[in-house]
Amino acid sequence: MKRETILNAVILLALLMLPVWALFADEPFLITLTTRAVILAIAGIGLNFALGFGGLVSLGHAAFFGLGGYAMGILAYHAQNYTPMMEWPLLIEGTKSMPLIWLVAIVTGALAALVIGALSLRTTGVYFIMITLAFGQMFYYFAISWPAYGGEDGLSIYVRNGFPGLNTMDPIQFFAICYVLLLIVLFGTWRAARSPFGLMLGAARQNPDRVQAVGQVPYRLYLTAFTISGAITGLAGALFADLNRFVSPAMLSWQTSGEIMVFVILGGVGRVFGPVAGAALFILLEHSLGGLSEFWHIYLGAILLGVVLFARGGLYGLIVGREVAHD
Amino acid sequence: MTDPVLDIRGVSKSFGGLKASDQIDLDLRSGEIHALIGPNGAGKSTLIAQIAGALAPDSGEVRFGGRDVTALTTAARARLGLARTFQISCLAMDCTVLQNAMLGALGHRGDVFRFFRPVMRDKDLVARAETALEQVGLQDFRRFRTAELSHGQRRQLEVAVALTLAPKAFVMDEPMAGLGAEGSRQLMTVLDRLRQQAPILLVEHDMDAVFALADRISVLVYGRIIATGSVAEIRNDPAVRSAYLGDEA
Amino acid sequence: MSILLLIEQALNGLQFGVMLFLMAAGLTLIFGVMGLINLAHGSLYMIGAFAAAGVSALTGSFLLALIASLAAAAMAGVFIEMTVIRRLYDRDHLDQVLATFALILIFSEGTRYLFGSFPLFLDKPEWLSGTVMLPLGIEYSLYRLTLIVVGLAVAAGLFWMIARTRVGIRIRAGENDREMIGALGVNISRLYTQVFALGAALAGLAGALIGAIQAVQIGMGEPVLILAFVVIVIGGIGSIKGAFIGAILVGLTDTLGRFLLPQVFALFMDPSEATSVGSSLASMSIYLLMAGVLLFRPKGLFGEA
Amino acid sequence: MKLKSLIVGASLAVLAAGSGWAEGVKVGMITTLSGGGAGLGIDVRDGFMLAIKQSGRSDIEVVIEDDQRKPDIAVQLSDKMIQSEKVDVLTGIIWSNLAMAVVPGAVAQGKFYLSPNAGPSALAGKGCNKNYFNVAWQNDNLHEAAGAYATEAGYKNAFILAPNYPAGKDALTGFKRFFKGDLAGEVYTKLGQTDYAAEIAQIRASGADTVFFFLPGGMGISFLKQYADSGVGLPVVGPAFSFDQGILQAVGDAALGVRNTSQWSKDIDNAANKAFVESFQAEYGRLPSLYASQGFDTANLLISAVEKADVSDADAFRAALEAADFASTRGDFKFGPNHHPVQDIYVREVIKEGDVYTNKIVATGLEDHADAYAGECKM
Repeated sequence: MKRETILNAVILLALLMLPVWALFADEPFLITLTTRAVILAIAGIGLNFALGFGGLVSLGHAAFFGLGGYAMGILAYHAQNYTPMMEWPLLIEGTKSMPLIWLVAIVTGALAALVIGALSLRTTGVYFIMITLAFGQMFYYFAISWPAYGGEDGLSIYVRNGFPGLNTMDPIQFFAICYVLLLIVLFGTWRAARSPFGLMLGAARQNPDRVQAVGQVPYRLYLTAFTISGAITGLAGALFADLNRFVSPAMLSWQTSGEIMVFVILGGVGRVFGPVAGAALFILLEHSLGGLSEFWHIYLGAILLGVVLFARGGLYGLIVGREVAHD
Repeated sequence: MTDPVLDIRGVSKSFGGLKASDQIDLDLRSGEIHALIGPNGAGKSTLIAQIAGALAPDSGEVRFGGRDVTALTTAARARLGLARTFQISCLAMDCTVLQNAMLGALGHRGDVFRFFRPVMRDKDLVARAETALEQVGLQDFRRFRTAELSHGQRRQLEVAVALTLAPKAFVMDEPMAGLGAEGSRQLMTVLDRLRQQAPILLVEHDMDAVFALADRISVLVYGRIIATGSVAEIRNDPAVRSAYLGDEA
Repeated sequence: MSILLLIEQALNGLQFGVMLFLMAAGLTLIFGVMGLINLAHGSLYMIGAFAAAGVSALTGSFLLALIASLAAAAMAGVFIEMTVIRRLYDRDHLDQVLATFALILIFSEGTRYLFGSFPLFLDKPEWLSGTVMLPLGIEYSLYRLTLIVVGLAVAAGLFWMIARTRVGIRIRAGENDREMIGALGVNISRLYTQVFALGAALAGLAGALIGAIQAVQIGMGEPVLILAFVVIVIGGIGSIKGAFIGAILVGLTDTLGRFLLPQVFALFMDPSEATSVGSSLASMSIYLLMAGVLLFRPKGLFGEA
Repeated sequence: MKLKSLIVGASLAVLAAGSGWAEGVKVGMITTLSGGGAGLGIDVRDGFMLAIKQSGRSDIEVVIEDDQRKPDIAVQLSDKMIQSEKVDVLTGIIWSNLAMAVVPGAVAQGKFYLSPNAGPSALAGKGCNKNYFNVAWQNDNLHEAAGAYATEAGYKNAFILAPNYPAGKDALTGFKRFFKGDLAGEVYTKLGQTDYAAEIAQIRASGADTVFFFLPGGMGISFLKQYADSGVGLPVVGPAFSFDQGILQAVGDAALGVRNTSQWSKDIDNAANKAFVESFQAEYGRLPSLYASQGFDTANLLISAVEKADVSDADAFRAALEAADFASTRGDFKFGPNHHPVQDIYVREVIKEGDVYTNKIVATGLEDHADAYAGECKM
């Protein structure tokens, strides 16, 4: 318990101090890189809600990530070109306001997860993994071949969306926004993990029969978790698109799903802060290994393999051990 | 005499050609422990599954608290007050003992979909869970991880979880299985007291326990109930002796 | 659209399907016997194709190339089974997915390190080139016809092996009850290695056969892998029969979808627009098929309920 | 092994260039060096670095990074190059979707971008920018030339196919813009598709007299092998991408005789090109590709501008780029008003020289060809 709290604090502090240092050292790229880690951490937290807390191995979370990205892309695209998104039956205009875009991304992610989850949760095990993958692929191919919003070329947004009172093009200010959102999501997730719902969901993961025997329906718990998971991942997608000022079907590809899963595993499945550590570690690896060799994927693969085979529980498992009790 | 709490009428279930349950009639009255015994493969687990709602019978009905629950799910039956313990411990192993007990209390109270208030600070839930743990004698282990409990303690915890559901009837599937003498004795004391709270349908292999606890015994052989009666009646039933106790006597 | 064209397209679908079966059979066997979900199966397909291309360039013999593909993929299979996969049998699916995902990264970049970044050349042999006349006047590629025959022969062989041979009995026993094969005195870990090698060899063979008419390049395995997963999920994981039916279904759906959907849309749309919309839908068709099957049969067509 | 020594060579060149760097220009190259499609990026890089090396200039520093063909990585790298490396000029991107992700942001921040390969229509038309120069082609160009050639060759009824994504649609639109005959069929395939049996059967049944296709990378290899195997035998026309040096060897005999359109070929008869082909082979031990020539030209354009103006004076530097005063491997080379090339596009035929498959020029498809979007560009 103690060590986990310390590690949490260290990671959060490091993520905060690095950009602040970079600001004074005039290394703006380091700020951008940290922002990327923060946003991917939010995506990981989203997946972890389904994967870690609910035991739902989804290989289709790129769908929610990409939908969040497209929610941002499409809204900003229309605002940028002064064309309405829809005129009939009601007039919907694009927007460049971040809070509004986040809301749309969250709702889109949640709705998609609700529908995909409602269908996919009829299956279990490998079937669940594969049907989520299939839904992800459907979105991917749809996005590639749908011409209205750029198809495979994606959508470029020339100026980052706005947040009242801030200059979002300034890396440190955009970082601040993402960091605060990370804190909010972390706090919400941390509370949810300890809530009545979190307790029952955890039981449903470990033993669905037990949950039925106490009069609850696992399916509803899973579906709720999956929906929340989709909402958080959608938010991360919108932020990620805003970071790059660009969205494309690559966000929807199955490799993206795999990578988000890698963050969760590197950090530690089912730990509230696990994905934060995992995403930071991943960015660090990508950055340091990428400079090492053209064939750096080999090293990444080897490290990942090592973690899965020998360091179960990821970074958190390694440092904190298997202590779980949290009351 | 009052209506039985649990009433199984003409329940049949076949798998392929095998009749696992054949026109079974069985009831459970308030205040009693009704033991269900039978050799391996007699169809006890199949019957329990149909009572709890995990399996649907081919024909017949299950009535609980005066209402037909045959079409209801396991969860719905549990909410009506039918508490089940499992043959193989069915607990959230990574949770603490207290949390497992709270699961029952929470499931019974029903307000699961709350996401913000820490459950461990819910005084009402903690109190209900602790009461149940005390009843089975696990109060000193509340902070232990369930996986750390001994086999017998897990059995006790199963019973405690069932208790938190404030049940109208218990269905217990071999609660003594794999317990040592000491464990069995402890659990028997618990069950003995429990029947005042709600009647128990007890499936059990341990004959000493059955004869010590049961008010009535039904004997299931090849999917059929061949006899129902008091301990003395069953001991002396010739059909039971030949079919079941025969190999022991 | 003529009926002959439709028949030819159905043949194309069948050919695509039987090749998918070679991939899917290994996947489903490995899952059925060991309970392992292997994302790196596509890499074994790639290894088969690269080995074939390499040997074909050296010797000029297509048959030797095929043998090399079988051998290389089987050896790679045995190697990863003994070093990595073996540790994953008693893990959950999540660990298996990640570890084999890591293997993909290693294999893909490793192959690129060895063979360079450019696609390799592999061609069908002279004696399988050209076309043949089928009844009804359908002119059809001899090589594709050969693929259909080889694919069906391998499928038949596999069914025979599982139904009749000693190894087959052990495999079936392994699917039903792992403890039982231990009790039968079978060396389980050797059986597992054998099954894995068999699956790998089939994938390698598919890679070589397909490589002769496709691009032999890094990353060629992943699209096929995803299709093969769709196949075994539709068929019911662990069922060879399911894999066969699933493969044919997917092959036909994909091929006929690509062919027919644009024409259906052309009935009420501008042709250029119809091609675009039709082919968009066609690219999603097999995933729709899979989602549809799972909604009605959550364990696939031949999965155990 | 071969690759490895090559990388060392490239980085040595970088070091050599970096050591004497005073007031020169810093170039950020973002290109695809790993995963599928790495061959194209490696060619562009090698061509580019060859030109830098030959120039002997020590005031051009090149930073090379691998985008893994992922748009988000490309954006991240461009942020890094601009914010951290403080480069003046960006270049290197192979794919249109990556260019669309990087270019608008980079030029908005006042950086120059020289495109060695991708030329999406959005950047040629409404989205053109004074700091964006395309040294290769606008995406439609080669397809337009293919259309013009098909018309000239007397084909009346063409079957056309491309993947179902924006570049594929642009390709078919470009072909149709210059093709005067009828269409026997128009098919969009799945991106990354590997089996073309269904499409080939349709071609056979369509009654077409020629086939035009745009299927970049492995898709083209697969299509050509299967097409040759099918015995359909109609003449094929396509853009150079599926017949380039890097992949021709993987297609083999199936490509022989195919006509393809390109703004470059290794047998273009001028001194610059001859020297380029020779020195590239000497340096890297393989024949240069289209992409290598584009990388080489891009670097030479840059060098010509550096010789004339200081990059810190953006207007002067831009004017120097616009002048395009360098010896292009393609012969005449000049920019149109939207900073896209105005150039001849040739028709090549695939031949076999000894054991090596390569191309030779058989005709000129379009002369002094500009793109269709220049009119929409307001700089």
